[in-house]
Amino acid sequence: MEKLSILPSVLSPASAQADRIVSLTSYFIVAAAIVLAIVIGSLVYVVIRFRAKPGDKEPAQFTGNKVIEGFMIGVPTLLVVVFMYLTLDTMADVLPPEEDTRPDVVITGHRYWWEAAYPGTEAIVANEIHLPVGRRLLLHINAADVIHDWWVPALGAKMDAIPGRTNHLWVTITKPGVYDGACSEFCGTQHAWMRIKVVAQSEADFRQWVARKEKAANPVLSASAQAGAAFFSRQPCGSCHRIRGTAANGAVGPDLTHFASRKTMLAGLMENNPDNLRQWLTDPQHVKPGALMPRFSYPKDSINVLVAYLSALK
Amino acid sequence: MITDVEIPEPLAPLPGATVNTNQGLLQWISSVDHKQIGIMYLLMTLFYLLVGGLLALLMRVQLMVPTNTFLAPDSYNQLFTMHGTTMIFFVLTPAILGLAVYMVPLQIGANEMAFPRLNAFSFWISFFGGFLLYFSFLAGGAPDAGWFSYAPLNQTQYSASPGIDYYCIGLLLSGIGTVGTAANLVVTIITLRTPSMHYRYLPVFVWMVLIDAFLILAAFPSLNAALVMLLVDRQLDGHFFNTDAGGSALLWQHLFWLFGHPEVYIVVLPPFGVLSEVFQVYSRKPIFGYPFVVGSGIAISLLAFGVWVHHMFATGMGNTVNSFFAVSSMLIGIPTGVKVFNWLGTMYGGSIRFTTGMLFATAFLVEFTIGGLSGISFAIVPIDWQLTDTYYVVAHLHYVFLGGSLFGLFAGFFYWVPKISGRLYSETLGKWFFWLFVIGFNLTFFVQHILGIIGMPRRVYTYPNLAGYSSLNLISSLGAFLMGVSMLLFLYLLYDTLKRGKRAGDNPWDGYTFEWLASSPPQLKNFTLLPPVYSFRPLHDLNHPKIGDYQKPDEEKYGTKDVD
Amino acid sequence: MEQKTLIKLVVGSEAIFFLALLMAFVYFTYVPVLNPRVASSLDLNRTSLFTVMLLSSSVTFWRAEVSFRRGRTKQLRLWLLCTVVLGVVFLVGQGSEYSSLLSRQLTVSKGTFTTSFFTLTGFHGLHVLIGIVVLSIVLYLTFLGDLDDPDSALLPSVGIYWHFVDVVWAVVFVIVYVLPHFLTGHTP
Amino acid sequence: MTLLLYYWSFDLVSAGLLLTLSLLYGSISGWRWQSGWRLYVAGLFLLTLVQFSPLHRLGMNCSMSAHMISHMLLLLVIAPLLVLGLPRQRVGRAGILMNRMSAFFQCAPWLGWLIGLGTMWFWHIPAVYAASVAHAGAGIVPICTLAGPSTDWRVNLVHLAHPISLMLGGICFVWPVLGPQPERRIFPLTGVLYLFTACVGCSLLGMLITFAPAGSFHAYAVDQSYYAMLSMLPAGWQLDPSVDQQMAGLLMWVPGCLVYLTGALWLFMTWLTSELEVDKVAPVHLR
Repeated sequence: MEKLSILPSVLSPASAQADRIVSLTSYFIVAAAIVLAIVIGSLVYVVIRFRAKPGDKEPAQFTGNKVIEGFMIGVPTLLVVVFMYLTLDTMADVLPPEEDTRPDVVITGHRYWWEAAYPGTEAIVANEIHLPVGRRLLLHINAADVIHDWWVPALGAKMDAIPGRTNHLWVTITKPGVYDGACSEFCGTQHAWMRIKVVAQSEADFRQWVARKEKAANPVLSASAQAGAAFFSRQPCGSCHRIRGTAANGAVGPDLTHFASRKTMLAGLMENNPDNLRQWLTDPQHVKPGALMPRFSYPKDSINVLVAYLSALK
Repeated sequence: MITDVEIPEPLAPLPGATVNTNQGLLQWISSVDHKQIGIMYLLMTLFYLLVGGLLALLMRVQLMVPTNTFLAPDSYNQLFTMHGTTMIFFVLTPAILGLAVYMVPLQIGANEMAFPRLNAFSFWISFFGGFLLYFSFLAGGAPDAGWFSYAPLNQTQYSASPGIDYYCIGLLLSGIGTVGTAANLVVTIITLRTPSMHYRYLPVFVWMVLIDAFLILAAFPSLNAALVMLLVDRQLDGHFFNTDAGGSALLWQHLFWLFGHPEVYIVVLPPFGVLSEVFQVYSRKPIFGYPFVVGSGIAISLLAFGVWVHHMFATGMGNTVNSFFAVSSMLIGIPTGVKVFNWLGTMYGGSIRFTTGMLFATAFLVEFTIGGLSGISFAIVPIDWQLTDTYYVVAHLHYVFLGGSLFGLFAGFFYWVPKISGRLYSETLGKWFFWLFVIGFNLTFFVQHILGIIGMPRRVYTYPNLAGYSSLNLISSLGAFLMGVSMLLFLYLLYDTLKRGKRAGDNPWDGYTFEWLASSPPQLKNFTLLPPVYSFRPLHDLNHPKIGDYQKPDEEKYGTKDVD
Repeated sequence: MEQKTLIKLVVGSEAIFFLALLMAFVYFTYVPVLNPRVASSLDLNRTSLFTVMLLSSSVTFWRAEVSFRRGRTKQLRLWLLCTVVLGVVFLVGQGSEYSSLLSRQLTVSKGTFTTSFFTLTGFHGLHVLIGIVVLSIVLYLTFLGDLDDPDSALLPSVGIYWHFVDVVWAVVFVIVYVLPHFLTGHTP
Repeated sequence: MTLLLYYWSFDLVSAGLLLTLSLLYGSISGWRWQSGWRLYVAGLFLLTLVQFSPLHRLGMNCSMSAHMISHMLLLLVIAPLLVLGLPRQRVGRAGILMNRMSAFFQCAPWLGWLIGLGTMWFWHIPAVYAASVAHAGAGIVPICTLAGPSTDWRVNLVHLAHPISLMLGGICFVWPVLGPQPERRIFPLTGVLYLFTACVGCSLLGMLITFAPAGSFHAYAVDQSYYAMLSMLPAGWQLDPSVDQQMAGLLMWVPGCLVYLTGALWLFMTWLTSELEVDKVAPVHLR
């Protein structure tokens, strides 16, 4: 158990809500351990004490005892009452109704990546989602196609993203850090690679980050990157992807405005570096089979300039 | 005193015992004998258990190391879908039906099921349902949306291969068969009991089957309706669950879990009945608290329909809805606990014979308690919010389905195999099998609790190399291989029993109920003479007249005497 | 006894099946507000007529059972024939309702209302059809003279099923036809 | 909370109902307390609470959940208590009537089922529901009224019919299961089925109310009395109308159903553990 606590887990909370759940969980673990100990203890006793010995006669044929049955029903009922109270209490704290508050983040699950928009700002990002520490945040959770599920264990409850519905979550992050999560409702071929990275940072850093993300893509481009930009705009890329400040404004795939500032790509599948990007652009269905990006047969040098362009989108 | 009691016969008279039994395969295919159909059910179960297990092994190979490429993502998704569907619908459900069809007429002193032809029809339609489901592999891809096939992933635009159509039709067919057998069992138990067998003298197994059959009758129509709607969606372009066209994703979940949760009890109640028999006979004592064991069965089945919403706590239905279902779900823990402690009470004060069957029953108590407790953590909504749809759920459901249902079925297998085959199995082999299986089982699934807690979602075909993931997954896979090896041993044991087993005699365990009065294996006509029934252990009364229950007043028979 | 118990169990199970389809229909047409299309696209008057036909077939079947118990084979045949004919007429009525809907392009794939409507009424129609087939077999048996034991459970068992099909229709009729008409009639 | 506790009301017709029920007991029992009278009195006491206590006011003025609680009490608690509390030895005309009723429900137990469930469904048709809580809207009604909260006799009639019909429906419902003549009750296993199907019917209604769009039961005139009543509730109890409706539906769905199921279980257990009649025949000794 000692070693487990250093693993990122539901038992090492980083938000007020997850903290509440952990204390409830620990009560439950204690109660469950006691019950299990009683069952195993009495079983061991019975097994040792009453195993058949040679020459045993038929034992006394007793059939039951009302008082014992009463305890069997009464004690668990008491336990249920206690946990009923604890459950209701924790629920009300962890996930109260949203009460017409404006959400701080709107998260949308797409087939195999996450989109996060920050209402009131222009910022839209994918997969690596920054959140401020120390403030009670309201998350809205939607889905674009099938049911996904937003889950970052260290931050508390998970919530289904259901097409045609908006769900919400409250999160008050207490510790800055990077928290891993994953889609946990089966959503198709690449369900496994629909991971979440939440970067929790101080309010000031967060504001800075949002401000950066709000800006349109306006990098200083090298010659090859410029060629890449031209190639990008000639090809149908823009019908799915958005790069703010250019003509590309598709909403099907991830927003690429600040693509190069992400540490990983393809929802956590691989590190975001030019080599991986080249591999992906050459044959997406080989790198992440089932992803919605079709395979375009581009010549090698077109891909190279495209990589140069996208890598410049900081 | 054995009185000649008229055995109730089914309406359509069967061919007498003079029928030529040397017809080979034809005799099985055309059989309407409940024993042969029961055996065919069990053989089908064994076959699908091996197939489903093989699928699971392939999955565990894929998950042995992080970012493995042994299987393509699509293949993996098909495998886990087929694994779940097979194990639920073509292993556990037919296993309990097979056991019930074989044992119920014997235990209630009847010679046949009430509707022998319906019995055969139900089996064969289930059989072909499974056949059709597996045919999907040849027809362009098996279903790949999970055994519960959530909408809208089950729609054609997200799952274009015909797999889910096969899933619908296969499950509809086997569903019809299951409902048919359930209705048949109810009628059999109500009408064909030997006349002196009052309801209160039904063996616990028969009680559980009766309750279970009602559960099936009430739960399966909901699944059938959902499947029909899904077929309409997929084949006629309907919009029940198509969220792009106004359909509802949650409607599917409601309908599915309205079936799905009772299904858990459907596959676990008859094993409870089996265990109640096994504990009694090997402890040489009557069951402790008969009315409470039966009553808790009824309580579980009644509550089963009021808790399905707990599968949907993370769908954002709001705290009002969630809190009511949290409470009703927790309540189910009470009757389940009553059962566990009553079985302990049955062992207490006994003279316990640890045959392989009893070992499985004993192990069941531990494994099922673990599964039950982890189940309660899902009724506690905030814990559910964290742990649902993770490997913690995988661990929990395997502890319930394997540790609960399958252990019970294995206990029943070893208890009844001398009756069914007429031969004794080798206890040495049995014990080897038991220990290998139990160790493999716990290795595989216990660590999965931890995997869930450290954040591994279920149904992932691979996982990143995060702290703890690879070592725990490796342990789990090794455990799975151990289980695989033990299953090979089980097959050998079966072969050994049939080939070299000693003749068992009619009543090798000094059993309590009527099946042990018939010959081993039972003749085509089970009984010609039956003693009258004065307690739920009629054969014990007959064989041990000095200490038989028949002389006790009812309150002592049932352990409901008021304590002074 | 056995047969009747079996049929009762099957009917109970079927009732839950229909309940699920009915709930789906209610969910899609009544929530969040009643779909005004329901009343406008369905023909209440014509269907009422055919509903009466179907419900009266329960009465004729009841008469058939009475004649059977009294051993009056000729009357039995007549009443059974009436029942079958009424059932067929109902199906024809349903067919005409379908064809008028389809001719207005209201197909299964039009929307959630048509999807749930066709599924619900279609499955009921299927049950009526099965009932008609079974009744025809029974009728044939009476002509063969194979149905002369007044204690036989065959007719009462078929009766349980047939009455069940009628009751289901009564409920479906109220929810699908009458109620929407009534509700939209009063609130313009 | 303390404020709320002052809001008791009183109306003559409910008082008359209580009096009638008490007199009925007297005339059936031959003016003697018989075993089980405590249950009967408990039923009457609960009925008093439902009709006169703040719960009634709350249900009338602002909270559908409170209204639902009184429904559940009338149908599922008070009715069974009254029936169970009926005297064992019955005399006079009323006694004969009781026996006739038992005989009737022995023949047609399903009718009791239908009446019970029908009554419950009937009062939850949105329009009917609205009528059952409608009142003149003249602030919180005075402490003592003749027959109800309004000056319009039609409104009052609905108010009267509402609890009485629910209670009578409940009585009809439980009669086949708990009626005063045990030999005329239905077979306990059938009783389990009887109660289980009732639970299904009740769940369906609860489900409909829970998942019906908010406002389907917008019966309360949102006026002064509504807010006045609301303000008296302790913090945290002031439910939003949509949550209130959900809560009402769930109350019927889950706890309501649990009452039926507990009944079914109780029926089963008492049957299973009661003395078996065949045993009163001398036990046959084997061999």
